[in-house]
Amino acid sequence: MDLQVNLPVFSGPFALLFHLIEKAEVDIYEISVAEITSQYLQALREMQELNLEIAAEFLVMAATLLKLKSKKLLPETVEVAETEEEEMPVIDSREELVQRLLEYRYFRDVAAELRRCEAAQKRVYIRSLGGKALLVNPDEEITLAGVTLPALLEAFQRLLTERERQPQEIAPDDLSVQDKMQAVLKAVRGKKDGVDFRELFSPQAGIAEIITTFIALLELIRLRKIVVWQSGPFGRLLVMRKS
Amino acid sequence: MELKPLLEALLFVTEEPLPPAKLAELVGAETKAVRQALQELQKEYAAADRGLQVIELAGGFQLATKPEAAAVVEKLYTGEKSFTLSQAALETLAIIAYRQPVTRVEIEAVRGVKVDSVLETLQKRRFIRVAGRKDAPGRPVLYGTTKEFLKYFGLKDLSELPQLAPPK
Amino acid sequence: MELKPLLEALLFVTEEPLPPAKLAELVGAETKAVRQALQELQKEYAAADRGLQVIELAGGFQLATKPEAAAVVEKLYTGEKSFTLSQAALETLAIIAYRQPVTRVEIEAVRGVKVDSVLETLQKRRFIRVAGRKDAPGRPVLYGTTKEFLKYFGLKDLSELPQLAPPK
Repeated sequence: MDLQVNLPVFSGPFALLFHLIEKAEVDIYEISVAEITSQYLQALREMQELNLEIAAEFLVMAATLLKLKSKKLLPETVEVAETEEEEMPVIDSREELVQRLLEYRYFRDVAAELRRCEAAQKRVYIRSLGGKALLVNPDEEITLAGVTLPALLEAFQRLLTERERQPQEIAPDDLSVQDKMQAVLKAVRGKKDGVDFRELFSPQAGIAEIITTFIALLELIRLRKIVVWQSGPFGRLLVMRKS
Repeated sequence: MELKPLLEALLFVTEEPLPPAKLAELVGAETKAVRQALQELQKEYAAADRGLQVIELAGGFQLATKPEAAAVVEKLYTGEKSFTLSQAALETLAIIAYRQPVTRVEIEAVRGVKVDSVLETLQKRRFIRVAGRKDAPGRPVLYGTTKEFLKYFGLKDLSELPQLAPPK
Repeated sequence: MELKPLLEALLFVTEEPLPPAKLAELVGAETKAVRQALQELQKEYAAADRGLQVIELAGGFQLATKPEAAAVVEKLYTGEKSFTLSQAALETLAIIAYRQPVTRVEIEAVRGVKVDSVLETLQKRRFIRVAGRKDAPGRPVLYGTTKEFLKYFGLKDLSELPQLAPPK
């Protein structure tokens, strides 16, 4: 079903009210509640006939308008049944309706200004490829090729947990990240298929040495000297030289 | 290399607008000198025979094409900027931008409609963020606009929002 | 807009080098005129006070940074890649990262050396920060790692760092 609809799409009941006020060429300050109510109800009826979906808010506004209209007819003391949804603001008088319409108009105008900003900015293009492709000496991205950092850390954590159950030894004084980096590079040298992550940590290694080795690993990854691969989820972690 | 060409290179490669202080840190110069060089660059690029411009956006600077080149650029990237905000989203954004920090109920009071799904969309699009909670019953969430919002509308900062006479 | 600024805009936004024939098609001009304008652009950008250059790559053209700007550009993308931490700094960082929040004396107990100057360097480099004070005699300062630390090692989140059980 392809209906040709002339009614604009209204972003809410106030938008529809505005449309009606503009169509009737009435100043907001001069609106007649009775008049605007009947026009509003008529518009809803037309929307229904066109099988347009009418959001609940449009009906709440209809009820509000009817209430305002009836209030004028009834003695002041008569309470009109409340129909508003609890969080929706209550409009109790014509003056309030006018205030709300003015406020809405303000933001509708602001929105129109923003629309102009949007259109202007759409004509301005920035580069969005992160510069890598256009660097004269493009550097490869730092990668943990094929293995996620959490996986790496998890392996590290497992190792630590195991070792912590073992008796602690005094960390040797000469423990150095630099040395560990050399050691890791030496361990993976010539190993085309890589070395198991766990093999890099000697069985006697204490916590301090494990941490140093791990930091050395991170440094080597950062310096792009090595990559770490994982054969699959929960698979072995393989450390190899970067080709 | 001098300061100005270094800045030019940075404004070229960056994906995000770079604030003068960040630029100063990157090139190792005084922020004041950076601001001055930026101004020079801006002036140079403003010449009619240049197709690019130095734009100030969300508190930072970056290189961008001039609007006059849009048609040609769009030929290269057809439909790249097809995304346009709905009227409902725009009205909601307008309220948040001018009234921030503002609660959902306060927004709904102005628009006269529920805005749950619009807020969700705007948050997903990173135009708005939760800016805290209101010190009121139920401690409702307060919304504010983001850098992404400024960037999308080409604004330097919130003071650049279109100024209209406020409702009385 | 004239031919040259249009080409400049295209060379700026393109992801791939653009051949003169393609450029001619995009701007609606003769390939010969495009070639000539490209040469002019190339000459203009070659000036010493420019940070960009028009490069010819695989039969196409595009804008790129000059090699002299590489160091600064790399800084932007990798957070001071050329900077390498000293061994002492790395070891101290490792202890802080896995034992945080931790006092200077506790760090020194593990490393067996004074760490005053290392801590100062790490703080200046914004890898560590004062994370509070220990509820102990003298209320010594407690150190913790920062976002900068995570970035340097390419870690996504502080919460991703496994916490160590305290030594027995």
